[in-house]
Amino acid sequence: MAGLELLSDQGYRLDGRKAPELRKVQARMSVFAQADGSAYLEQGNTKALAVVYGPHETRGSRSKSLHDRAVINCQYSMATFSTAERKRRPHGDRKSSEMSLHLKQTFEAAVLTQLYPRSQIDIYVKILQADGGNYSACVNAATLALVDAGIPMRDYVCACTAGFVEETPLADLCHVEESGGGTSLSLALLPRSGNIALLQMDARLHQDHLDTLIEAAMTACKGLSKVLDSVVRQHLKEVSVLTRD
Amino acid sequence: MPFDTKRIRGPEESQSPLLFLSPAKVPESSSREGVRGNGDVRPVFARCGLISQAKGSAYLEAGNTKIICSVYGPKEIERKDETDMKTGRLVCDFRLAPFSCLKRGAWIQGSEERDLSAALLESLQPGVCLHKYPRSQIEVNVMVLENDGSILAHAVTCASMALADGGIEMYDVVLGCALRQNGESCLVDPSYTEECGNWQAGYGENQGCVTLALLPNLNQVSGLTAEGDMREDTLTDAVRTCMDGCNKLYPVYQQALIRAVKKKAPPPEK
Amino acid sequence: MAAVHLSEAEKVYIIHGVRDDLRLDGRGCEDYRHMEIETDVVSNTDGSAKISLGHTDVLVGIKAEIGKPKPLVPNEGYLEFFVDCSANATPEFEGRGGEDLGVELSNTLYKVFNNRLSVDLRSLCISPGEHCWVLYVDVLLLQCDGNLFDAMSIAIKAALFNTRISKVQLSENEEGGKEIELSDDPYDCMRLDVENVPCIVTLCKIGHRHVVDATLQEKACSVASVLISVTHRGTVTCVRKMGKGSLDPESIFEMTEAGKRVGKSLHAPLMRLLQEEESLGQKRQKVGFLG
Amino acid sequence: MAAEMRLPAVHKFISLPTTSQSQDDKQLVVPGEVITSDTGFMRGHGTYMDEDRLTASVAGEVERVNKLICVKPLKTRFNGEVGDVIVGRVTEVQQKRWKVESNSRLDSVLLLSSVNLPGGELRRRSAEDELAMRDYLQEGDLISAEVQSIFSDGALSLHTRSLKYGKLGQGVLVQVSPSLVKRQKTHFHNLLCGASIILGNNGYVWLYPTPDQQDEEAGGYFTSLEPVSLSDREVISRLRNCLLALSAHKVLLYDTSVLYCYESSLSHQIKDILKPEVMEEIVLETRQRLIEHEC
Amino acid sequence: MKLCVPGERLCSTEDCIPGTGTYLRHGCIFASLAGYVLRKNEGEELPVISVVRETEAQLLPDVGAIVTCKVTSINPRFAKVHILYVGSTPLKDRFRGTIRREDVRATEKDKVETYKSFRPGDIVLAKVISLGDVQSNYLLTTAENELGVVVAHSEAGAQMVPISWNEMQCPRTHSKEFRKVARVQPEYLQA
Repeated sequence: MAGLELLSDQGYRLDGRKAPELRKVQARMSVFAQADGSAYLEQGNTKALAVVYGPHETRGSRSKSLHDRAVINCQYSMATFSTAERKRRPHGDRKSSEMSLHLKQTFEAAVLTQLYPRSQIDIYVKILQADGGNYSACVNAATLALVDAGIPMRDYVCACTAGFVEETPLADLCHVEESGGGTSLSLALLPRSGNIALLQMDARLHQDHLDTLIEAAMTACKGLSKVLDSVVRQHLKEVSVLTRD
Repeated sequence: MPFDTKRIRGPEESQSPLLFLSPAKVPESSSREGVRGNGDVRPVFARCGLISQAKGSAYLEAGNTKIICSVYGPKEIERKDETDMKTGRLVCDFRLAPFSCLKRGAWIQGSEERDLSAALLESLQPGVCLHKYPRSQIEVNVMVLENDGSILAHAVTCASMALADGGIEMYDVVLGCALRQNGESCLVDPSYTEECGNWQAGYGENQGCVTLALLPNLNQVSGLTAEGDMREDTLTDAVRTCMDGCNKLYPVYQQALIRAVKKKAPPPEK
Repeated sequence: MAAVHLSEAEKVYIIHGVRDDLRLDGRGCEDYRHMEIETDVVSNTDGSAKISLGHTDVLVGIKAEIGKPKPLVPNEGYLEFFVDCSANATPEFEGRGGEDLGVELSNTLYKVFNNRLSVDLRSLCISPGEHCWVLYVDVLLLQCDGNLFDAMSIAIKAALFNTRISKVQLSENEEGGKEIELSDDPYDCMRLDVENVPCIVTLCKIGHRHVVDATLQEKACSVASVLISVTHRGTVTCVRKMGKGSLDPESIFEMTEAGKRVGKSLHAPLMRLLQEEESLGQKRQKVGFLG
Repeated sequence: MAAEMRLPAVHKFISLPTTSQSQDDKQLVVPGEVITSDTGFMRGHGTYMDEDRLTASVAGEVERVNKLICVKPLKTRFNGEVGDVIVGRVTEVQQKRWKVESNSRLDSVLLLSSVNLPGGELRRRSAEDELAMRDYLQEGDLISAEVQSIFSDGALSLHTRSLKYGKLGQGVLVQVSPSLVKRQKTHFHNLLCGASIILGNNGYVWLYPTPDQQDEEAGGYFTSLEPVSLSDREVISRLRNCLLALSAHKVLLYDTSVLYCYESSLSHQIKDILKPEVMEEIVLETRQRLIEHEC
Repeated sequence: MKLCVPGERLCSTEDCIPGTGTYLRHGCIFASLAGYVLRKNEGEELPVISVVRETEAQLLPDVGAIVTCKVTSINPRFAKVHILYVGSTPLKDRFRGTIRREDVRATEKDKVETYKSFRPGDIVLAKVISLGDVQSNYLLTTAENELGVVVAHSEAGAQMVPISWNEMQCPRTHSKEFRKVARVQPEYLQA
């Protein structure tokens, strides 16, 4: 991929975006009727579908339930046709279980679980099309699904990826930029309070670039939270105008 | 991976010699060379009660197709759910011995065998009085020793014989019969070559296989699978022929079971 | 399917309703629920389709890859089916929960398409014995409210209609091995003839009558059901009796006849809808999940 | 034989000529948004304290009842209060109690001691009762009950000790979001159109043919299994589809709104009510009549 | 003696009453087992027809059956047992049962201590009172005189002799141990 020039000298990326620019985000809440909460989100070409069941009694072994708060149970899976190379199994490989663990940790920080002792909240996310930033698309879709299910949360959880090419931080990487060998940092943020729910980075980066990269990711997340906010308010206005006593 | 010098490794990509065999010609006139008519079932040999540890067992030979079946239970179930409280549960396991077909199979159960187990379960379930065995589970294990065609049909007959031999209460015996449709003529109880023959390559109309499981006394169909490409009227005729095929098997079934009961114990005094 | 518990009284109510040809939602015994179909929903597949039949949502993606033909039939490509019962449909499918249903569904699909006439497999062959196209048909179950087979088969037919396989040239390279080049013009592609692709009709026996397109609740009161896949010419490609109970031969003949009639009448409106969607071309406003 | 297929259309939300007065006073909040920062208010459902700032934890409408502030989300599980009428389904039979699924956070509990035993007389629960529990109520049975108390972890304890509660017989169950069911004095209604309805606070709505003789209440454990007449069945199916239409368009459910929707759906066939465009038309018509009825 | 196979029509309901190994359908009696057809008339005008196989007729412990079981573990609230025999027929497979504290004896139900009634390894006669539910196993009771411990071994290992309804004595060390002893029926007392 060395030949591919991720950042042209005029500062444009491969898909014509500027460095800090986000991809086009489209979303819709309550897509399915049978689930407690559901949402569909497109971030550029990455398409994610999130469904929430619960809070409900913990099925299966009683041992899993906690006496003082709800257990958050996540499953991340990718459709077999989501990537260019067909995947043999949707989930169950190491990467999906790692991603499920990340989602679980992210939402344990945001959801007010102590309100629902001994119960369980299931969050299932499906990637219909993968074009980089899978983790961030999942987190944003799951946030919308949780809001749709009426589950109390401290704040939105917005997630975004950031990369570092030729001394300039890039926001919201697509697949080509992510697999281009450069660093890619994914950050899950609670925008209003500025608390970081999860920070994960792979590949090597010089120590003093780290702050600029995190800064870029934070601003990208704040931008994303505005988009999510507008989607939720639009859904609320659209729906609540109908319910009037 | 250290290279294993001791074992002589064959070529990476080897093909089985069967490929180069000229495909056995399905008799074009599709009438069997006088050995048995199109509508005749192969001669069946059946024996019950030959596995001592099993509750019930049966061995059945139809032509070269050899099947053995054993029944265990009723046993206690570990993982219970509410439906098990009222009725018992039937568990079927269908295995082809690796040496049973031309091409050596694997020991682990393939998806095709799992499909056959499901079909066997669906055929046997209507015949067994499961409500008499609440909270318990009856296991049926079928092993095909040699596959010479219509294994599912004969497995159903063999399994229901083993159940009856095991003293499990049943509404009726379950008999199985298969049929291969080749154009306008149909071959009952097809052998392995007739079963797949050149059907894969054949582009003619009305090519297909039908397998049927029947409760003869209650005249109820408990299992039906059909594949291939057939007109709807051909299909209904095929189902009717299969039912006659099943009824032909009933005397053999009855005689085998009665022999086993007699062998097990003398008639109770009055 | 997802487990639905019903009380005895509700089952009796449903059974009597079917006897009077008036089901819970007012449908007759041979009516389908409201059906919405859309193709080309996922972009990095060669063909895709989404169907929502009542509350049952299925998404089918087809990817064509070059593979080796099967040794027994060297001059034909083949289809591979995979059904993913995702946890989205019900929490029971989480982890390995949905696997055995997925295997059962894909086995049945193999049976339905395991005949020579549905898809012209010989057109998928590139060079006999060496290279051929393999169509990976991946079915994703998103929401489950009964009648999965019918929804899947209609979605597969729509996805096959929508599939575009780019044309391939064969050229000799220096050492005499065959060299495959894909044509670079994205619009120069091969379309599949889906005229003969069968549609599955599942008839559930409730009481003394049979019902088409049964919801999960209706399926809970049915003893046995017959699955029959029918092409537009009315030929039957696969029949399977499913369920715990048994059926008397008369009702089996009745159900296969009804299945053929209903199956045959599914094809015309579906093909009309696909042609109409095709004719809209770019003007068509893509809806997908954003509708 | 009808198999009518369509291309999906984008559902534009039906904006209504709402009276201006009711539009502005509603404050819509999203999770994390600060509602008020003075400490005089009491914290209700759907909010949490963030360093003495009252912030919303769910997205919905702010409701101020003199000192109490709470946020009512649109879709949520059922938060039961004592006295609520609910419809539930028995999921498990355990020692001396039944577990009941009631669309709430935890499965509700119906103790053997809080039901009327057949014969109605009050007596100590004997060992036979314990063993014969499955004869009274078994898995899958539907019951109507009232919330008696709430356990420490939020699970509801139910009772059916009045003749109007108990095991439900033939009929149809419709599940809607609990926040769509309006709280009223009585949730049992015999609608004029010829069917009866139980609007459970937990979003489970039960439609059943009006029992002809009034005294045969649902209190006992006997459920009649003879066939319901076709006319009653048509009324119940039409009502079911109307309920689905109302809940799809988020209209509050109470006896008058259901009746209006039933009347405005008479012009359509029962099975056509579920078509998106027919649903919109019926709900629009119902809302008009509700607005005129109100002012 | 006539032999039959499951599903065979034996007779119609007018001329006999269905016994074990048969079932009723559309007014006719069908055989549900493979075995000998037996017609016994027990007083009423219609003979009882049943199909008898030589082996055990009873395959499962059902409510009301007297079972012989071996105590596997005890705790203050109940004793866990493995059911070995139903009536006189041995069970090939392991069935687990539970005797709750309040089902050990009929008198002073609340003053019962399980370790004074059973010890692991004892052979106990009990009666099945319920099939239990999803979590629990078969519920058994020993609340009758002829139910309770039949065979018990003392700490010294010798087989103890029952001396009263709640005590047994070791022949070798003469030490007494508490058990809920079954008053053994005369006909079981061979030699």
